[in-house]
Amino acid sequence: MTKPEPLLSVEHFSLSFGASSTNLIDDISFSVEPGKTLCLVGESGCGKSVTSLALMGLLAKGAARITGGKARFAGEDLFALPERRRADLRGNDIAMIFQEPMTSLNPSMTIGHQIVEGVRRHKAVSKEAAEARALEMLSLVRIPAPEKRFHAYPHQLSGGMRQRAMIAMALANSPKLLIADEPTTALDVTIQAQILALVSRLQAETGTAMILITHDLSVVAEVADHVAVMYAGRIVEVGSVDDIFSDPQHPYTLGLFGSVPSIGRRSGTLATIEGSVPLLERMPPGCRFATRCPFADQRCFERAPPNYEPKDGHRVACWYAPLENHVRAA
Amino acid sequence: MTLASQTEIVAPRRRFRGLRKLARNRGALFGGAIVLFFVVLAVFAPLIATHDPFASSFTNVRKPPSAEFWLGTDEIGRDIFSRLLYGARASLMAGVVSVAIALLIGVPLGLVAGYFGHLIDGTISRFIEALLAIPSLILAIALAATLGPSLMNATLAIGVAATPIFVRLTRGQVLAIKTEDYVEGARAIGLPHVLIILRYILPNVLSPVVVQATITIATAIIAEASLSFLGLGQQPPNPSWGSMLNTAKNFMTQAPWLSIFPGGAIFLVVMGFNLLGDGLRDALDPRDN
Amino acid sequence: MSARQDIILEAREVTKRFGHPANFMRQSSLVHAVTAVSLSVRRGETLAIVGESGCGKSTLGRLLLRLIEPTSGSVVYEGQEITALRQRDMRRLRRELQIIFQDPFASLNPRMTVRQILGEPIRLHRLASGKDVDDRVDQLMRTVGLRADWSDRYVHEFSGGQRQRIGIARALAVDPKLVIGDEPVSALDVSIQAQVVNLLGELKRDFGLTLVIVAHDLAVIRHMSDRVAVMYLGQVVELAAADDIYEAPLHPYTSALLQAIPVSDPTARGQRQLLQGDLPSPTAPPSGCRFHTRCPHARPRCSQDHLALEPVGDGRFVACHFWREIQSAGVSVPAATARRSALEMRLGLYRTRQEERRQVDR
Amino acid sequence: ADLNVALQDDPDILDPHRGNTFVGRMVFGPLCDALFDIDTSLNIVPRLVADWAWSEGDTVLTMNLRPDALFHDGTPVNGEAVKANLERALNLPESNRKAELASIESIEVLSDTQVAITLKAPDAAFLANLTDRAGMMVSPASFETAGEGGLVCAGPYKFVERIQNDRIVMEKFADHWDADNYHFDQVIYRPIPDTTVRLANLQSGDLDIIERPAPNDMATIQGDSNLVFDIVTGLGFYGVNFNLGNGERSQSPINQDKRLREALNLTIDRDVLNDVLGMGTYPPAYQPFSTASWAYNPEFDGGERDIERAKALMAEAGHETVSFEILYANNSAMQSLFELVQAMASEAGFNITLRPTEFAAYVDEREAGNFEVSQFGASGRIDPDGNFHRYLACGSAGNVGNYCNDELTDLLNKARVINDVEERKALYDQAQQIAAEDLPALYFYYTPRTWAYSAKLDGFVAYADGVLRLAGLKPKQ
Amino acid sequence: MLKLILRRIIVALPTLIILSMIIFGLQRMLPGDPIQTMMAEESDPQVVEFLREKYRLNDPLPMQYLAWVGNVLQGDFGSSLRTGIPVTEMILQKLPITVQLATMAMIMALLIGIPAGILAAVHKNSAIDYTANAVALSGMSVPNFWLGIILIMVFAVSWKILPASGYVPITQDFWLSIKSMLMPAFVLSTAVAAYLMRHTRSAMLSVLSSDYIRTARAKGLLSNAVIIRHALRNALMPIVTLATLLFGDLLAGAVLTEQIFVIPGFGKLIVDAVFTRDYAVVQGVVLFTAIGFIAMNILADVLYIVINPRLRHPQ
Ligand SMILES: Nc1ncnc2c1ncn2[C@@H]1O[C@H](COP(=O)(O)OP(=O)(O)OP(=O)(O)O)[C@@H](O)[C@H]1O
Ligand SMILES: Nc1ncnc2c1ncn2[C@@H]1O[C@H](COP(=O)(O)OP(=O)(O)OP(=O)(O)O)[C@@H](O)[C@H]1O
Ligand SMILES: [Mg+2]
Ligand SMILES: [Mg+2]
Repeated sequence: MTKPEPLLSVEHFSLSFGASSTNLIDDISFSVEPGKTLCLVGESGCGKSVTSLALMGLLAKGAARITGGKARFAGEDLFALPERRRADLRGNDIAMIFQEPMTSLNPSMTIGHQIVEGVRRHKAVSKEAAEARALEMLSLVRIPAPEKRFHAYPHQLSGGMRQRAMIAMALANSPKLLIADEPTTALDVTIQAQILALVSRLQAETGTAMILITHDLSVVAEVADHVAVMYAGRIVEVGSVDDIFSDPQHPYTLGLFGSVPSIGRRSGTLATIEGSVPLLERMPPGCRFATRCPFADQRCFERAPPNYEPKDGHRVACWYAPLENHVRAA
Repeated sequence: MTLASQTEIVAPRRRFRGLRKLARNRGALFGGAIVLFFVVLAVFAPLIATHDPFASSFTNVRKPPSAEFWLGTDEIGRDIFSRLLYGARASLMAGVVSVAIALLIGVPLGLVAGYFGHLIDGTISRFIEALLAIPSLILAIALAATLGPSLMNATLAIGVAATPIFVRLTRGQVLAIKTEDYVEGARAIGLPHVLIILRYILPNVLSPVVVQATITIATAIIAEASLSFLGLGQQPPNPSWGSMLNTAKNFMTQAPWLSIFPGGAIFLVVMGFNLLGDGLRDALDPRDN
Repeated sequence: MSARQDIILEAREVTKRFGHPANFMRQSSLVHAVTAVSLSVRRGETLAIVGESGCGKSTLGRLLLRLIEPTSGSVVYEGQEITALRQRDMRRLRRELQIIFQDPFASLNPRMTVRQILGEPIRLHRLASGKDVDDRVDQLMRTVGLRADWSDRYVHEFSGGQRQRIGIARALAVDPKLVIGDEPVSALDVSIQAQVVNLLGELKRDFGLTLVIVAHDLAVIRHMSDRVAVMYLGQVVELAAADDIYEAPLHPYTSALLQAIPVSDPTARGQRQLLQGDLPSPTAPPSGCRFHTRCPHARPRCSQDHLALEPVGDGRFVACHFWREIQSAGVSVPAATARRSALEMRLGLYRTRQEERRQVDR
Repeated sequence: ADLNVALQDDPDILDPHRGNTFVGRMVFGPLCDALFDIDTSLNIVPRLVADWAWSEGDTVLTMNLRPDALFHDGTPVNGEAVKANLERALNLPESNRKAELASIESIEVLSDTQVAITLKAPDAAFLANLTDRAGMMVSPASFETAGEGGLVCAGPYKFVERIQNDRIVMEKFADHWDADNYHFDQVIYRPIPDTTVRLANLQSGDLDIIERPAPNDMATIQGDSNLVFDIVTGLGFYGVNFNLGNGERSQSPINQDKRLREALNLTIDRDVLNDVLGMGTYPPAYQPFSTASWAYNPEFDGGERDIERAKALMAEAGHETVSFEILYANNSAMQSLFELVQAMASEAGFNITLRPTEFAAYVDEREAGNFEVSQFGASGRIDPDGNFHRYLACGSAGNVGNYCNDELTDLLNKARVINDVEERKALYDQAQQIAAEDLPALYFYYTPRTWAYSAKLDGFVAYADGVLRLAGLKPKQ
Repeated sequence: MLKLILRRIIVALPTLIILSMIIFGLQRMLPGDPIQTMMAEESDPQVVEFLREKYRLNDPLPMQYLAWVGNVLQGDFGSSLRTGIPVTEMILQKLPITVQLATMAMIMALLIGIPAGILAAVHKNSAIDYTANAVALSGMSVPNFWLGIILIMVFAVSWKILPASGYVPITQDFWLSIKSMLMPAFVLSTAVAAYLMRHTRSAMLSVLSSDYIRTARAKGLLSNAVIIRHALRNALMPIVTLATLLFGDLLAGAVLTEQIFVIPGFGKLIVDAVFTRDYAVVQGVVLFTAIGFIAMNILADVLYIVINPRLRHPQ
């Protein structure tokens, strides 16, 4: 069985902000295959959104600088394309769903109009055809009474419906790649479950590849094929969802698992990751997790850890991997 | 180790953070420098002035700039440079004091109206709306005429006429801040209203108020000029930039230097205050850095 | 049933409506935020209030502390009806009743140093004066795991988790007897959230506090609480011990909530029965049982008859006409999946090493 | 053709019996013919009255009216109309002409064209008053509506419309007895208070004539071949008067000691005022009568600036420095004047405070005697009485400083009831002598009557009373 | 919508009552007497007394106020002390002029201020931004009387392409009317344009950094479409507020401009009336402009609803 050609492969991508000499995103690599879902997990501020915005070409000009690496998408290097070509890709081949359903829709434009606008930007179709497509999308995402909602303004919809409208908008041009940046964080428990189910069903139907960004491990368990765990701008561990859940290697991944309370009966205190992320300027030159890692020693602070691959496609950046070989059990 | 690692995440202790931010803002620095420059001129006017600003020389009427009279002389032979220096006192005072008055009346009223709401708010708001409905220049003219023409009265009138805006602005801000959790937190520990207003509301509504204040300083300087035009501003022979411009307009073609210098000074100061205001807004805004 | 004196705080039929009723000029904008809620908090317990966004959790929390005035009903604290107290007496009582807010960024005055924030309630309630205030502040900082020498910093210089600790410290500054946490961990990242959850647990143990936790994360709730009240659209629909709720939910809405919890293991993926539709608007709540518009078991009677929370034994309460039938219909309850062995083993190593490091630090 | 004329202010009510303002007189000029008029030498000449005669003893005036004069509504200006007008001016409660006609005892209509007026006593200024608003005839049919925009007079132009602050439009009255002498179809008066703007409008061709251009613009106007500058010395004057007896503030040194007033007078260099402020258009004044008036006496002129003598006088009066305040109505001309006076007087040790006051308040303060020294100005009357008696006779309406010298008042009263010019002049000379002793007021300069107009106009004549007369004015061929 | 307007009118009533008291009281506090001021040189005590009685100036203040309010309620604003012209007639005469001037000034200000503000926001911290700001500030800092005279000198005196002053009714000659108002409207617009520019800039900046703008760009829209279709409309609310507020001020605040360009509008009328203590005129005109101001506020509310669907379809 040969591995399918990835739709998007990001190689050694680095990025920094303003005049900072330290890379905020530092040498990250990952890839997504058609029809598959890659989950990018990590705590708030680790650079998940910045990465996705960089792929979309939506980072503010001037502020962010791409300091290295490539992003190959269907044969083209996204970072090297002229702005006009990127705009042509955006919303057509690569689409995105944002974190905040409440604020991500234009409050003074009807839902229908917002979808139609995206369709007509990329497809040479009549207004009527575009409207028909928009209606089709609205019913596809299970918005009740789509003809009515078509003329509704965002504030007239509930959060869940708005997020579904966002999804309809993103999928209207049948993109090859969908980037979903925490599509459910702002939603209620019951709605979150509805949306996640919807997204994975649509994805299965259309064969769209997806990068799903989240910090919620149970969301990952629910939908991912592959997982990349990010910490402070670096990918510390990447692998298939089974690898990550059944054989997590990196201490940060472990800390994440430990921090989530189980739904079962209460069991003492939670494992925690002490402290918080250091400022970018104070990042240790070695492993960025060293300041919070219970196993860290001098070496971890000073030198970047090597990649350890317990298995094909499962990669972890830690001096101590696998842990049990380096640390004596208590 | 854990505590040590916690140290890392905390930003280094920075005092006067706002000031530093201000100092890094080039526009604000430039604006501040202009304002400071004129303040220095005004304060040290007696030391800097090359002539007596009131002494007219009948042989030197409307002379163009020269080595003797740097910026020329006016219609009755007084040194424009020296008058410009003394005029800075009047114009800056008209700007700064009137805004101070507007702040001193407007902000407390806005705080009280916004914080207590209900009847108090209704009363204050109706009153303020009524004042807002009278064009501010007309209001200032009527007040200044009531109080009698003098710089101080004109300043007072401009200040009072500018007050309604500050009440509105403050009240609006209070309404937004009032629902913040930390205000509720203050109530939750049982803090009395006065202290909540002073410690929790006031400092947090100040930033847009300060910006509005710097814009208003500019309008107040212009308003003093307008009142001078109508004879209600600075009283002769004391100069203000507005009154200098006012006489100068009769000599615009024959002696342009009479208008160019006070006009230029007003422009620079207004520019200075606005740049400073923009900078202050950025510096006072805790959200960005 | 527990003895009367065990009850520290009790809500009696409290109702809160926001906005104004219709008049000749405008339409009604009444929001029925909380409707006739009665519940009691036992001394020393942790009571959780769960429910979806906008169901009235925060409003109920505020009503319990009389931070807002109820439209009707009363709140009784230690046998005293606090909703009838004069403002001045109420201010004095505030020492014993405290609140921790959801948003660590919005709940602390950005223009005050931590020392001012923590010292203010101490001085106000005359718990200490002069130099002693500073000592108390330092003590509080250490209690919540922050360095005492940071107290002269402004809050923006702290991370979210640290700010939440400061918020907790402020609540603790006046030696309260009861603390309400309005989503105290929802805004925090998983790892920080775990730190704060642990801290709250310790504090409760060490100070004998009574905690009321408002939240929507069911896993966190289960981890933290003794009893759980489930709210739907301004009403409590079920109230029971945490384990009972999670293992055998009685109300269909409670079951739906539990169903919505994502699996914690990729191997356990599968079809789940998800609740459809959105929360109805609180300006026009449905008649009868407010859940009937979304309830898979709804029958005609549900849309007509009003119903209140009724005791069903074992200290459990539920508000559903048909809970017996629904329960016997067998609602599947999420299984707590056992963690994989590799994870368990490495997590063990992780914890042990963390503990060792802590020892060294002390 | 149209004629566009700029006025300095917007007139008040357009009813000659009620009006108060100088610009109002400008507008009445073409609208309302008066019984008499003046020529450029201030001689009384016929207008609606063709000829007239005084009775023995100068108490009965018999006037023969022109037979061909019509009001704009077509009714004739006859004896009855004249009587009705004079009675209206005397009896209308709001009439401001009462004082000017106070000497009338009775009016008799002898025929359609003949009216006899009997005076209580001889009144030297009577005819002069009838050249102005008191002698203007309004159609009796419009008595009720005059003022509210329905003014119907007998002038060469009739009223068309008025937009306050913008324009007063009048059109030629074809049936006027002297219509041939008026060459414009329409005349528009526009109030433009700002001198710079006024001149700019003249330069741009929007206006044909402007009144009172600023002195400093004289050079510009003279240098412009499209424009003509014209000036005559007016009848009015500017100066200061002292509060010699109106309330507490008359007690200050300058008001108590005439040596100090004399000293102040000696510090003022009228030539400098003329040069610096007037660019040569402010004729130095030392007395209430303008050089245009027959009552003017050059003997009272002069008194070179003499700081040393001023100081000596002050020392004599026991003062090294003297402080006082000058009250004046705020405008830029007055401001420059008094700033200059302040500067000049300071050289002798006078310490002058300026109190510019908004006009309405200024009037109030003067009436209330709340001033030490005040701006003093008069627009000037044709008859000398109006420049003197009104301001300095005991108890006179314009005597706000309450100066009272019985001897002087006596002389002025006497001069009022004599019609003989030589006799009157002798009385005024005596009165002036007393005033020069007491110094209740100082005169600085005579009001210049300046004009600027388009070089395309022909036949423009400036009068000392400052009122524009349109007869003979026409576009250049 | 009608209900909203009705409600706003009812809410405005107390404001109007307070306002009428303020102007009434303020006027009577002014030193100086209307009759004396009017008569100046020629005052005759008998006439003064007669006029005082006629205009009820000898009555106690509250009586005067009530009498005035009573008349106003019957539509009688009294007439000018100085010119005898009824106040209502003056208002009607000057209304079209004032409205034309204010409208042209507002249009110019909008045409200058909004595009400049957008440009400055889009090119934040660039040369364009700084230039736009400097130009706006110079508009704010040049006194109107000064700018006005310069314009007259250049356009009317030197180039002779515009009339130096004066007013032509729009019904008489449309283009000439517009032409004659160009300079005064421009002078009047500078300060308003400056305010609009600065507020547009900051409104645009906050809108441009909002999430839905990012969404629009994520759809592949090009930046002009994003700015015009998505950003501008949402930035319009504060601009509408400001513009309507300032329009109210333009109605009566154009004193100096009216004076320089000899335009018979409300501003000069009120100020002259203040200076001559022509009470009825001040009261009448200020009351009238205040009603205009309140009407503008109601218009703003209506515009909000047009712009903001959230207000149109409350959920
Ligand atoms: N314009 C910018 N200039 C400087 N730093 C920036 C900028 N935008 C983002 N950052 C920084 O980049 C880091 C990563 O931000 P990003 O939004 O990618 O985090 P995230 O992983 O998406 O977090 P979250 O889960 O909270 O959405 C943050 O520390 C943020 O402060
Ligand atoms: N001050 C207020 N004025 C009007 N309506 C209010 C007010 N506060 C809350 N509400 C409304 O009352 C209802 C309950 O709000 P509440 O904040 O108690 O919900 P919640 O359960 O805490 O929701 P969340 O999880 O989003 O915090 C909501 O519909 C809300 O919009
Ligand atoms: Mg993000
Ligand atoms: Mg809440």
